[in-house]
Amino acid sequence: MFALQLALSGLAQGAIYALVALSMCVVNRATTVVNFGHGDLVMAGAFVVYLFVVLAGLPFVASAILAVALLFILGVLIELGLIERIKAGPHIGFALMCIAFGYVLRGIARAVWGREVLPMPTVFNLPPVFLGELVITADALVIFAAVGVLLIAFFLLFYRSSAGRVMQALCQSERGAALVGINVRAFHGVMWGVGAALGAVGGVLVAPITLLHPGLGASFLIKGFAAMTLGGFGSFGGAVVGGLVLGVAEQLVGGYVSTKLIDITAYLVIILVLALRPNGLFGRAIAEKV
Amino acid sequence: MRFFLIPLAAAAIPLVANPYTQFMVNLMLVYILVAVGFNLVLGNLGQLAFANTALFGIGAYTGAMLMAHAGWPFWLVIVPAGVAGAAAGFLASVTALRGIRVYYLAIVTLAFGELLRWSYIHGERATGGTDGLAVPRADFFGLALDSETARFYVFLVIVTVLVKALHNLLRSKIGRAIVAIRDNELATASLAIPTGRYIVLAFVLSGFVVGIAGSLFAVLIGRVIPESFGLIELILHFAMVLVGGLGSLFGGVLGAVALTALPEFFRGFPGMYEMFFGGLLIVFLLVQPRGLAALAARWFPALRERYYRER
Amino acid sequence: MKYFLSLLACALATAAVAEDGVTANSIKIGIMGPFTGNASSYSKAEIGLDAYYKWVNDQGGVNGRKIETVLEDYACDSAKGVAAVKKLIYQDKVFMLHGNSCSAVAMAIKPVVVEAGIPWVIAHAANPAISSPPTKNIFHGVPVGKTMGVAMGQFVSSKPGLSRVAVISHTDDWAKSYCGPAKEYLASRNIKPIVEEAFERGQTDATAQTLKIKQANPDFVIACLYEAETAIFLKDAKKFGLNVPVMGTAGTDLENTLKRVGDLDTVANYYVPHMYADNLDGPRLKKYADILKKYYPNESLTAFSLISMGSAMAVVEALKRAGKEPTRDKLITELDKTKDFDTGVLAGHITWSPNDRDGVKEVAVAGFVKGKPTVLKSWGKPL
Amino acid sequence: MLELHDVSVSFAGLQALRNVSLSARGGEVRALIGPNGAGKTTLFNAITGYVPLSAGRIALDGKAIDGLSPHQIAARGVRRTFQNGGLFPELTALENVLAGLHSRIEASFTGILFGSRSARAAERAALARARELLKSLGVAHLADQPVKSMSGGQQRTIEIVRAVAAEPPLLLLDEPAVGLAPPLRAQLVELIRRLAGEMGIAVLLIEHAVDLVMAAADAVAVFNGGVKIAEGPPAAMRADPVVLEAYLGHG
Repeated sequence: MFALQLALSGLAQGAIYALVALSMCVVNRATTVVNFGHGDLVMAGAFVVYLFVVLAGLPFVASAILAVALLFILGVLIELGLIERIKAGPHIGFALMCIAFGYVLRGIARAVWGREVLPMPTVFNLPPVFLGELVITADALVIFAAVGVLLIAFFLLFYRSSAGRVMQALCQSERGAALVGINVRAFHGVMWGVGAALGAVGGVLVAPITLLHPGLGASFLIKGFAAMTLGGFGSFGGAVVGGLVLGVAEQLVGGYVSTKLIDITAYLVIILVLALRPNGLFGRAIAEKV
Repeated sequence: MRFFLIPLAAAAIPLVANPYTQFMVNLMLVYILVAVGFNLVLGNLGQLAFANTALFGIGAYTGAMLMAHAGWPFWLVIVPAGVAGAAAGFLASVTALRGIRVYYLAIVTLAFGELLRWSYIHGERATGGTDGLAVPRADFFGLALDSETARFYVFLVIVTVLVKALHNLLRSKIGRAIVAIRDNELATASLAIPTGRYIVLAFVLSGFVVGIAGSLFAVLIGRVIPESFGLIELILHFAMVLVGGLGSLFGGVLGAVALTALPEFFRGFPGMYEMFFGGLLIVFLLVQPRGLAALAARWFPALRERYYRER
Repeated sequence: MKYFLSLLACALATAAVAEDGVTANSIKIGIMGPFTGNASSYSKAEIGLDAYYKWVNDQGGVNGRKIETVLEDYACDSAKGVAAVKKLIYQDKVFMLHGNSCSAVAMAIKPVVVEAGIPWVIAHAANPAISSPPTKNIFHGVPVGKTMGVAMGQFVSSKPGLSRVAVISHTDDWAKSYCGPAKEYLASRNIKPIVEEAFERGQTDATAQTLKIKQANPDFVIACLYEAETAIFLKDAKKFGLNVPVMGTAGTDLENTLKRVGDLDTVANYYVPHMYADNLDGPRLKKYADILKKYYPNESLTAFSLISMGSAMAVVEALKRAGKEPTRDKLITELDKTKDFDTGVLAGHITWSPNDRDGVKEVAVAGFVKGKPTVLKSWGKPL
Repeated sequence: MLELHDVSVSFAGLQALRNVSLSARGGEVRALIGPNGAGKTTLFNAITGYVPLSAGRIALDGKAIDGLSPHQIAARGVRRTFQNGGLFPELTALENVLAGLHSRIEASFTGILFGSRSARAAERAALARARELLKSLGVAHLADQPVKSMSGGQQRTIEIVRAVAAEPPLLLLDEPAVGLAPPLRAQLVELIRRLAGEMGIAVLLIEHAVDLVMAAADAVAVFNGGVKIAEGPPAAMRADPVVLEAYLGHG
């Protein structure tokens, strides 16, 4: 019972990690860039939703949609205005650029809110649900539902629609795609937008249950990395499973070993995976496909 | 010998500085080591390693713990601090050698640094936990380092020696091998250069220099606390190297001096620090990716980075 | 240029009065706080402090002199902290220091201030080691963590039949300054925590912690957590049927916690140490909240906001007593004459002497009684 | 001096080279020709240790070198150029050539760090040698230019200078004439002949241009589909029906 309850709570956490990891994966697969500023996009999503809910007084769902749309635009702008312009330089440049814009976002959040710690009013004030002896909060249910719907929509779009097939082709070979007349720049912009928007959903979902502060993104970046690494870098399905596994692992480590270790589970996962299975849990399956 | 003119000129600083400006100058000296050490891996070797704050922290904690717990004098802990940093650098290089993918090194070293910080927080008995560890009054071969001026001269000598050694190194077969690996690792091996060995060497040397910087930092601040070695510090290190000039020793010095001093001017504006550093990085990446050093070399060709020496 | 100007200003100042930082019509006080960075929410204490000094000036100042505050930010970073305090002492040449929120940084700063010999009243940082053993020039103006922890421990142990205590805590400096002394106090009464769980800042789920605490079956839980995490823990406790009283810290506000948790039922059993003489929005504190509002209209009021005003009053009193020609030595002597000083803000009175610089030794505890936040003397006994 | 016995290389089940035997001798230029994908560059990569063999043996002066890593093989006196350019773009021509002299510079680590007299002397000697090489091959004026700012032909030349700097007994040139204007091609032929003739280097040359092969090579090995299909003097190869078939069949 203890283990099951831990696993259940872990899955709810993991769902958010999965979303963040997936959103980082989208950017990575499409543009080969690993976005070290992604945590700050998650933070930005949370802050924007706060703005709309608390300051503009909009309902949560409407605010969430607006926030995600804004972050999509921000993602496109970052790609076209910053990343695309340093294409010619070394790869280190991309990483530094991502860190830089993330830092600017953090600075903006800090300049606007400064010393204030921002509590969001509770959004889903519903009683917890009991499944036998297991308990699950309404917050967790909402997260499950939102992430589930998004994941299904994403995978359908990417693997089943014709637009998705074009995207897949582009991920395989940019040069080929350019020859066939596809606008690679626009594609990169859109994928950055999608990545930022998905990341923002993560921020939107945690906003009601955590305290908002400008440094919020850092831990999501690490969890996203850990989930991605676990799932084999660049694999969408792997990122999702990796996120869920990480969420459950954190709770189990906390429950059975020490709660002090919860915060570093992600780091341990990264180091262990790279030491033992550098291609992630599903590395082999992916290698065979190529 | 022209090299030594700069530290010689700097030796006059205490005549015009008050203890505050002197402290800032001492901090600059520490960051010069941080930046030139980091630059060796990031700029010269071209490896995206995020371990620099970890190396810095290991050096600081090693120095502080040896002084506080084992009662060693300052002059005796400098080398162990460097060795501890070098050992951490070695660990990072092992990952770099395995680095099948460009970003793995970055992620692993990031995780490594945060794990270390966690261990500083939880290894209370040795590290003092979040409260940090007080560094006993340092003395350098009997000379008490209790004034900023005394610290300045000791730091100046250490920094001069290390930077000069790196300067020699970069203008030798070793420096060329390291840069060659960055430019084309496969071709480097075709010239009978053992690339793996030089990758390890660059990481180890970088760790050594940054580890020593850590021990100087510990003595300068008088206390080591885990918060000093987090991600914000890492971004400062990145900014120093990039703004100064990736792969340029002189650039590292320039970046360290500029970015230790600049933030002093906009203290107290919330968010300004982050926006300034983020904005600075963006501007340099877009407009001047080779940093201040390249700008300076345009005006003074003598400052261009060379990987050989005439004399 | 700036440097030479300050030299010039200094030369002029020295011409007028002997002591640094005092001119014919001003006294310079350096206020260092973490105004930026991840811990900037602590700096609300220094903002409140600055507001109070501004208000003092509008009431006519001290002995005909206006208080000139110099705010220095150190972002809760040790290097910046040392730089800031050196700048205040040697470049701005302030008369005294009043400030500091981060304990670890305060410990780094301490040797610098001791060496300079300049009076320093600690505005907010709670580590008792800053002010004790006493040094010539350092005064603690808020209850130290130990006082707070002892109050927490006393309250917890005043619950009849108490034997099993569980602890859930962040692993940072701030949390330790509360939980550490509370545990020490309980240990002195032979009560050892049956289980200690870590719950880090930013985590959004406390399932593992709550379940483990519940399995240990405690009578009381001590929670050294920030507001958001406190709310998460209280919600999880209710969810998993952990129905025991919870002792929190002064960093959480009862009303805010109620707002975050959403229903009274979940917080009905939550208690916090209370440093103030009244509820934050109570009538006795209204005057001070209004002072803050007047000089910082956009600043929201939190549990940190008014905490340093008490020591500011003590400083103003001592400065008045130090007379027309204040020197640092005179000020230190006068500060040491502060006895049982009722600030009207803090629950405890301030008493300093050369042998004891831990100025505030009493803290109350507050909890919900019949749905209203109420200050309590001990378990079940309102003040 | 270089002997390949039945060398095979395969990538993920695909055979790139099958049972190739080949040799190279000092003072001789041997050209490898064949259509794209015939396995010529793979053969170079196999000799220099960049790809593992799936079967066969490679020996240099009678000692096996297969299984060694690229830098170890290079240390035994094998140098190569790369089809897509193997220079260090950020470095100058002089620094590139100095990198080629790496193993010739006898200086200890501490000597280098502290700038000892002997370390400086070793570096100085290498510098003089690099300058002399650049001069003797007619590119002294490029010495201080960063390689990335040079034309394709200049880069090819610098890469050859760098490859021969340490006087290797065996040199592998991978399409050195790509992108060269006709007068430069003539110079290149002359250079290759000098390397073999004057310095006694064994040269393996991958080249598509028939005229260049005819002018430079002493012998020609023809590859197709990972197999060596013919070998002999240039003139004979030109007339060989098997060779013509391989080329025309693809042409």
